[in-house]
Amino acid sequence: MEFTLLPMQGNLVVRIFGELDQHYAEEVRKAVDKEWKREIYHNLIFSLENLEFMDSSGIGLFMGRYKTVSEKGGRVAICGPPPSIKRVIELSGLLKLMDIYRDEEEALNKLVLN
Amino acid sequence: MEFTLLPMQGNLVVRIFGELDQHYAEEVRKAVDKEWKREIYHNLIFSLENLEFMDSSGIGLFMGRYKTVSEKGGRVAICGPPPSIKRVIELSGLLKLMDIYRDEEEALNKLVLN
Amino acid sequence: MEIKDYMRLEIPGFSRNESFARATVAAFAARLDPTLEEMSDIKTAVSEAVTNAVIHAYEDEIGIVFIMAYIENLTITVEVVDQGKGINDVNRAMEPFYTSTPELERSGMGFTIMESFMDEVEVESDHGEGTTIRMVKHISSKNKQGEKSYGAAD
Amino acid sequence: MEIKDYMRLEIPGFSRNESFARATVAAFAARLDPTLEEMSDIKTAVSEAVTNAVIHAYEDEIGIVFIMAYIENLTITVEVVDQGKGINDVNRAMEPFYTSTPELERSGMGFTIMESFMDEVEVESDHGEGTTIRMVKHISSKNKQGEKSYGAAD
Ligand SMILES: Nc1ncnc2c1ncn2[C@@H]1O[C@H](COP(=O)(O)OP(=O)(O)O)[C@@H](O)[C@H]1O
Ligand SMILES: Nc1ncnc2c1ncn2[C@@H]1O[C@H](COP(=O)(O)OP(=O)(O)O)[C@@H](O)[C@H]1O
Repeated sequence: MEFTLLPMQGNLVVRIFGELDQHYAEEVRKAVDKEWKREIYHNLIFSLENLEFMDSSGIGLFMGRYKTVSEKGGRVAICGPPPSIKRVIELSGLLKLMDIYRDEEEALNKLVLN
Repeated sequence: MEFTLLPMQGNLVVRIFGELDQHYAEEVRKAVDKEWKREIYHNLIFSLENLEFMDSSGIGLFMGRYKTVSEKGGRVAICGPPPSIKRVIELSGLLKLMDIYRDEEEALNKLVLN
Repeated sequence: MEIKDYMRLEIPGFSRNESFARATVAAFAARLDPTLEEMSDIKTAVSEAVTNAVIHAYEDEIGIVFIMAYIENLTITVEVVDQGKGINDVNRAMEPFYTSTPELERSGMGFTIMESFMDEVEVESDHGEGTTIRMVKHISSKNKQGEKSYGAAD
Repeated sequence: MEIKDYMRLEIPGFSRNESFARATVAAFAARLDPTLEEMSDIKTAVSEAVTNAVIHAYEDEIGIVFIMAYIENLTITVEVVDQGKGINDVNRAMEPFYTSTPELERSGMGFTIMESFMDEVEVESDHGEGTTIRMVKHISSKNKQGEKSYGAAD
């Protein structure tokens, strides 16, 4: 697992690569929370186009960030999950809390419009 | 593991792909021996450019075919082994019995010249 | 006596072994030539069960996790066994969104994922004696070519 | 008590399990971030030892093969254990080119490869009680980046 944090149009984009499980979710959580605390971002976008595996630890990660971000009036979006990961997300009811987009571009456009 | 048998300029070329161990060496042996029995080939060439793994079962396979082929005055050549497989071949002393070439083209040219 | 095709893996419950465990079961399952979707179902379910053993069964200590898999015809059965604290109320534990450790950011979806992605899930648990999760998955038979595809596993 | 990083795998000695066994040890060894060459040395040595258990220890029946691996610092130790017929004369067995089964087209190079590709090889064998092969490999320390590279293993 690897990940990168990118500021994009005032939002924080988190690109995650490889396999996301409980062991690695912790790493991502710490880094995202630290960056988010700078209070310079509007929304948070998880970009999963290069994620190859994810179990429910990813759900916990997204839900946990949803709490912090929505407290400040921001939104959380997910983009580009491959089919197997999309099924985990759908099952979890996460889509009641956040939107899912095809790719980063769509996510950035739609978040601005809303 | 997969393999293909190709007649080339009167020689039999055996291209082996993937991982060659004791489980699969047996399969290759049967197919090569059956084809060789047609008595229409001069030499036998093992083409290992796409082989990813080989243990001493490969050595046994090459040595066994050396016996059958040299009885009829033919030669056995090996071409294109990746570095890790080349080390197994060198260790086995096989190069006293057969030559090693960069690729199929070189093997075919040199075998014809000799 | 015919010997079944099986594997049994024992590992200490370090969280970095979660990926090793699911990769090993996947490499074993590869001989059934499952579709990409079936394979990812198995990996995800195994990851949930092994993660539960690592974080719930043993909490702060490192205990041993056993993973057994066996194949009969086109069916793979996977058992994940721990000797940890056990589950008091299995029915409640299996409810969607129930988690005893929200502070670890667990979503409570582990069992729900196992049940959705596998064809059968059974839980046996004794307080203080550990937990056994047994999961069964039937692999579709399209595309079978005997042993051929197994080589592609590694 | 500190728990070592280890794995223990049990499989029936079907020849198709040779590739599964070496792939599993390779996936475990990946956390040491070995070079490609070191990785292929380990895979080849494990393949030799497991193949010997499959074809020599149990001959025509299917016996059980145990594969244990553990890591200490940058050293991996692999043990391959069978409960088969044992080796009468270990010294002779380890000679290059010695094989008891030329009819199976064995080259007699198995032990020679294990000894060349690993840093230490020990053989314990009792007639009728089985054989244990213990192999040690030290991994070079260049290129270490902590845990990072482990994710690339699967
Ligand atoms: N192997 C186990 N040992 C002890 N308790 C467990 C085990 N597996 C699950 N549990 C309990 O069942 C609950 C629900 O599990 P699960 O659905 O996987 O969700 P989560 O892991 O997100 O909490 C856990 O929070 C835990 O209390
Ligand atoms: N696990 C084992 N159980 C019984 N005999 C063994 C075992 N491993 C090796 N041997 C004996 O040692 C000999 C040499 O082994 P090896 O060097 O691997 O060559 P090969 O496998 O090609 O015969 C074998 O032919 C066999 O007689």
